[in-house]
Amino acid sequence: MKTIKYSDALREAVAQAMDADPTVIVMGIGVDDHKAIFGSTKGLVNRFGPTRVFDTPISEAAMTGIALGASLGGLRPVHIHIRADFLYLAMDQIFNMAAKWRTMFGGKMGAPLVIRAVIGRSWGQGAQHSQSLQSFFMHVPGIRVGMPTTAADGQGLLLSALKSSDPTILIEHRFLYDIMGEVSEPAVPTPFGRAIVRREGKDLTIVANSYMVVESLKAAEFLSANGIDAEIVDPISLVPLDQNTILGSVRKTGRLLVIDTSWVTCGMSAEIAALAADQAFSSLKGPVRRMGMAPVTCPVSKPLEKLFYPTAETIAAEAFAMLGRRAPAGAPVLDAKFKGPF
Amino acid sequence: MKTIKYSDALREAVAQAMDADPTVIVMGIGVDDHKAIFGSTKGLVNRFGPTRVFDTPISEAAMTGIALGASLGGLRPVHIHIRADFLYLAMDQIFNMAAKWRTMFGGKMGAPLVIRAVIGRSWGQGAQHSQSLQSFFMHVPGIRVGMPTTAADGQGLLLSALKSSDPTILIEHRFLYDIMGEVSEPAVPTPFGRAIVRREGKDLTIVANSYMVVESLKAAEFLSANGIDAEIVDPISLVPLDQNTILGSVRKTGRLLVIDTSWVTCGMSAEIAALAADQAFSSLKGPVRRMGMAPVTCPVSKPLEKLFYPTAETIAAEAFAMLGRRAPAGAPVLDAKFKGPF
Amino acid sequence: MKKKPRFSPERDLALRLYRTMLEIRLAEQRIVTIYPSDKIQSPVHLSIGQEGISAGLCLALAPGDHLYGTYRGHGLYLARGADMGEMFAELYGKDSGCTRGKGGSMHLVAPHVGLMGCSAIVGSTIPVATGDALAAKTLKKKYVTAAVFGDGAVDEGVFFESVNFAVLKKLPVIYVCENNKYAIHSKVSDRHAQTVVAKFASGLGLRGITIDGDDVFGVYKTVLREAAALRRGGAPVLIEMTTHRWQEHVGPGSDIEEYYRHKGEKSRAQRSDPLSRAQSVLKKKFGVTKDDLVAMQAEITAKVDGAVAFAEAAPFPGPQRLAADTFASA
Amino acid sequence: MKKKPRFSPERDLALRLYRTMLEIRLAEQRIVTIYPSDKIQSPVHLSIGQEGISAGLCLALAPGDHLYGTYRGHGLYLARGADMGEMFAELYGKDSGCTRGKGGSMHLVAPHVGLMGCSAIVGSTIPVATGDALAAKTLKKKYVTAAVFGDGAVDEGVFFESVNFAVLKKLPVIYVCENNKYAIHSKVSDRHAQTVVAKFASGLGLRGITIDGDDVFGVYKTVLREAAALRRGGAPVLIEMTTHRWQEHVGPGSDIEEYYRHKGEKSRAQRSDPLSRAQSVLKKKFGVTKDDLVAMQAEITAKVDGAVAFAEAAPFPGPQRLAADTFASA
Ligand SMILES: Cc1ncc(C[n+]2csc(CCOP(=O)(O)OP(=O)(O)O)c2C)c(N)n1
Ligand SMILES: Cc1ncc(C[n+]2csc(CCOP(=O)(O)OP(=O)(O)O)c2C)c(N)n1
Ligand SMILES: [Mg+2]
Ligand SMILES: [Mg+2]
Repeated sequence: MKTIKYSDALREAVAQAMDADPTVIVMGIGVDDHKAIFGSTKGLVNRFGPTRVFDTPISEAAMTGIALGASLGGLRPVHIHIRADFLYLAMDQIFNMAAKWRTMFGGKMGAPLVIRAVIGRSWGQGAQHSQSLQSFFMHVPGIRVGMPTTAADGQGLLLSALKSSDPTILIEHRFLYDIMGEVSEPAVPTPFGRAIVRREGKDLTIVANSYMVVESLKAAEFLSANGIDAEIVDPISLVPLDQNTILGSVRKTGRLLVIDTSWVTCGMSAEIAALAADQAFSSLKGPVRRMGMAPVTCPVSKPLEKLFYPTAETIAAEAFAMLGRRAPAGAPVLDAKFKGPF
Repeated sequence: MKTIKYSDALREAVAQAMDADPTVIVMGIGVDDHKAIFGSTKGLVNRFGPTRVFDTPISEAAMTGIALGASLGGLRPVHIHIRADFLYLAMDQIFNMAAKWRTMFGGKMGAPLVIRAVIGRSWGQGAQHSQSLQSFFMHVPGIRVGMPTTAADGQGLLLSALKSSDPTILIEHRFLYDIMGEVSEPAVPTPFGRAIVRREGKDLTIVANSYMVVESLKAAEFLSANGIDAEIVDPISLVPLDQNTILGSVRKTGRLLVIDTSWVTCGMSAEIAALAADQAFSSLKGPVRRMGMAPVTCPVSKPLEKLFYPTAETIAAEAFAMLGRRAPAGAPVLDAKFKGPF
Repeated sequence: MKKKPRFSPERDLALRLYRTMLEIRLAEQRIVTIYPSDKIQSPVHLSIGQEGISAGLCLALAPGDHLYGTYRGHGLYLARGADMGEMFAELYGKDSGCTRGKGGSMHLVAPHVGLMGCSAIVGSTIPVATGDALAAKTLKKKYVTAAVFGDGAVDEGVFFESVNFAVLKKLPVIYVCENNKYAIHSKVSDRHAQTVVAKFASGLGLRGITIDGDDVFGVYKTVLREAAALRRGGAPVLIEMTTHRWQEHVGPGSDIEEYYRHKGEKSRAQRSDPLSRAQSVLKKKFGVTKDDLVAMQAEITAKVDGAVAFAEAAPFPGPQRLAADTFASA
Repeated sequence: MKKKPRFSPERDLALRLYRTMLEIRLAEQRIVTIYPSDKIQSPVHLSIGQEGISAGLCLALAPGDHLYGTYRGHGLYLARGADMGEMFAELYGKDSGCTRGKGGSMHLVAPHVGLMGCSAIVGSTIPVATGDALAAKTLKKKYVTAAVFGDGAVDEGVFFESVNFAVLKKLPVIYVCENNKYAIHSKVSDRHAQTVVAKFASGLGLRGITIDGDDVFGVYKTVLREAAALRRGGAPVLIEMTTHRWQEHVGPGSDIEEYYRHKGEKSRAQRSDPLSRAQSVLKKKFGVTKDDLVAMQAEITAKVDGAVAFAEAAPFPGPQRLAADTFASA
């Protein structure tokens, strides 16, 4: 075991996979430059050469199809996008093609491409550099979807994706990149489809993903100090989704709050709330609540942006309300200390 | 009042708008040919000329941006796609641009473009010609979303969209095109944000959209003949969503079944189920249930396709189960009589 | 014209090219016959009139080469020698179909003979084929990949994005544009001011040539030459092959005299019929007799009969097939 | 060189072009100064070194013409004469900003002076500008629309799709490619085998020309001529304007000596500085004195001071602004 940054964990995982499997390649805008996708591809081009690690033209649609075709031809491409918002350009290749390749050809072929995309936030990212599209990838069948929260998740899910025979997308969060976490040496694959209980508790279940887990854990400390014991479940794998762990927790606590990095409407939070309202109905003691980005386009101005995202404070407040209590003063504020210029 | 086909209602509405407003134009692949998008644009090019009604190159991404730009320059484009699946190509322009234009420029401009897209089904449409992406459009704020079920809805929502100052998408269903319905003369706009109660009932609420309303009404007849009185709510407007009408119905019946033309996960059905689990929690007498396309890529083979979609029969069966009853024999089968070649 | 000996390799090749076209023609004509029965519940995009391209291309490519096609894919599928019975079974939605009833007519596939997939989204396989060529180059494999698409596909941005990447990386990919003059009912000139498809991407450095796609021998020779050049490390190329679509865009009928067609198209198409033209060559150059041709036709008709019988007899997929093949391990 | 009279229209124009460039330069240098204070919490993409294009283009276009830009948009915004205070306020995230703090540095807008919008998605405004030109043509309005984008934007498929449509419909649109030689850290030659951007879409019939974007007078003249041609019903055109990016891609620093840069770029960029070059012309051709220039600099510095003061004093948007401006009626 050792403790490293999230970005380093991603880098080490792919390097380990590249060492073991000569078919693994890394492609995407900027993967080979000195910024190296916030360090997550640092040094790879020197170590594995420009045939296996290369920058691409700014052609997200074709490059996704090219990654797909490369996967059919025997490569295992990791295609990286520094912002998830750019995936809108690649949706046809992702959904009409990669996600359907195995099924529409009757199981004759799999398309083992891996997409990594980073959610942006703050420092003026605004309308077009702040979106997290996991619900799209959950809606349309055919792609494994992971949202690694810790260094270990990042390493494990990426390794797992690189051993899969089908397309996988990993959605990462910019705010997680510098967070330290324990990882095993050498890295081992984390199976998709297993949620992680980040904190055990009995009074309510908070299902949160990605950076929202960090905020939720902070909220849970405050709740705990005030006599509320929150259980925090982090799906990390959205497709397949570990329904059992989520439902088990809800059946235990009877209360569910779902928190997503994206919008609420038709989001991951809707899915998990609906799941509970169906499969854990008889255990529910109160309304299922959801939190996510405000239902508007992401603003740049700091005071507006603060209102736009759930925070430890608003999460705690919601939890208190769900338990019929008034939120006491003194809620923690997580200072992400994130600075630009990008 | 008169009774006309859904496709004719769409055509008459746009013709009426074009008569009244010289800035309305119709564009899209095949809008000016003899097939005329299943008749819904028939005769328009003769009547309004090729400057206002024109075929486009097969360039969905740019043509969407062009429609957006045209709307900023003072036109009101209706951009038509014969299959909703092609919208994946246009997602960047729809979500990063059109949906955000007003907000990210601080309200300085609106982008009154209208997109019409048709959901395909059956006769071998299969993987890439059968998708209905309403949940994407619900997830990302900034676009009005309508799913007209009847001729009157089609006419009314289209007219309403053509008077709006913001982008609108109408998602239509191929199976509805030949269904006759009453419309007013001249056509009048239907406001967005008002659900329609298609059938009143007291035992359970079925929220269904588009062609699923047709199946649900058929199911309701059978349920009714067996002593179950279903209320059927058709949102027709998904953004904004008429939460009050839906919640009012759920509060009355205590039971909710949501049926969508698309997949269940993170779909419209997830959103409405989650809404009820939050806002109508105390009225719920049992688990909220959802139905939609099976969680797989759409198959072509008829016997598989029959299992893929909810039908009057499976809807009725679900309703019986929700009320703790066994489904009796004799469930109706809706024969859509849909024939190709396309 | 000098008569060639009866068993020369040229003669054999010419006969194989012709036979391949005839197989496509007869199979598709059978689809037309069957269609009114509603046994084929699938949108069919026929290649009647365009067989020269599929035959010339598929025979010129090596066995290990890869191809990607469109919803108009019967020709490629048959010309690569994939099983005709499995094609008809697929059209019938049967479990014995080449995609076990999942894909239908628009998604034929036969990876064992290099047909890696066909897609119903215009232009969508162009980048995929390009990526396959990237894999070949990266893994130092010798195969060449052909992306086959229509004159409508060059409207899509991915065409330009893909060829730019292919030219940049010098990938072993042949872009084959079947220019049948229409995208559904829309002429090339309705969608482009400059109408020579072969030139569209010249600004990106893509070499383009235009050939007569209804001359199966010319198609064969050109593809052979270009594929060999690619195998020697040459640059990617776009081959525009002009042809004629006799039928309506989708469905079994013919609409060659519809209002939207070019004037005089029917007679031009007939004169350009790749089968008739090849027949004359067979007769004049290789001494193939009418009897030979009648025998061949009978043979293929029997093959089509067999394929249809196979499809008719084949079982539909069982309900457990619905959830199958979403993920490898599921 | 013959001295021009002090008040000739040419001299006046030259001074206006220079002043516009200097405004951009000084405003952006002020951004560099302010940045470490973290008052500007926004990714800033500076145009220092590229001012010749914004100034020449924006002054050559008529008041009613439309423009669309990118995240690198300060130059266009200021050159069109939009309010500098509202720009700084926007960078500060203030309610008095040109988008009231919604868009930030990457989404400047000023429709009253024709700047219809700037977008942070590469290539994304190219079709939008094209559509605006379609509206102009359809509604028989006289304005011309300019799409301004970088050498990276021509990688995107929408570029080709858009120009194809513009050429087909003969739309009054000018495509302006600011070729600063890099897309972030990637050279044009890293992304294209053929590197003359002006030729990229020639196969679609798009006329392309390449000019020196650091020569503000040349930019002005070329745009004036091309816009006039379009107003007379001419065909769309792509003008590639070569220039130099002095700063890092995003942020306040300079990285002109980083490893990824072309060799000798710093000195070439300095020699090509559009302001120095214009200064020589002003001095030699129009008799502008050092004192004149000092006065101008002082004047503009005061304007920047005022703009920053305005931004500092402006209020942040109140919480009710979060939900505002999603829909017109909401
Ligand atoms: C992205 C996309 N847009 C539109 C369509 C509808 N469509 C199906 S075939 C076709 C025409 C394609 O023409 P072409 O590429 O010339 O091929 P052909 O049918 O002539 O073989 C169109 C527009 C589609 N399938 N995919
Ligand atoms: C669709 C998309 N892909 C990637 C990015 C990330 N990105 C931001 S700017 C940029 C480079 C653009 O270069 P260029 O067009 O030359 O403009 P410049 O920044 O040089 O002015 C890239 C790749 C983006 N914003 N949008
Ligand atoms: Mg064609
Ligand atoms: Mg650049």
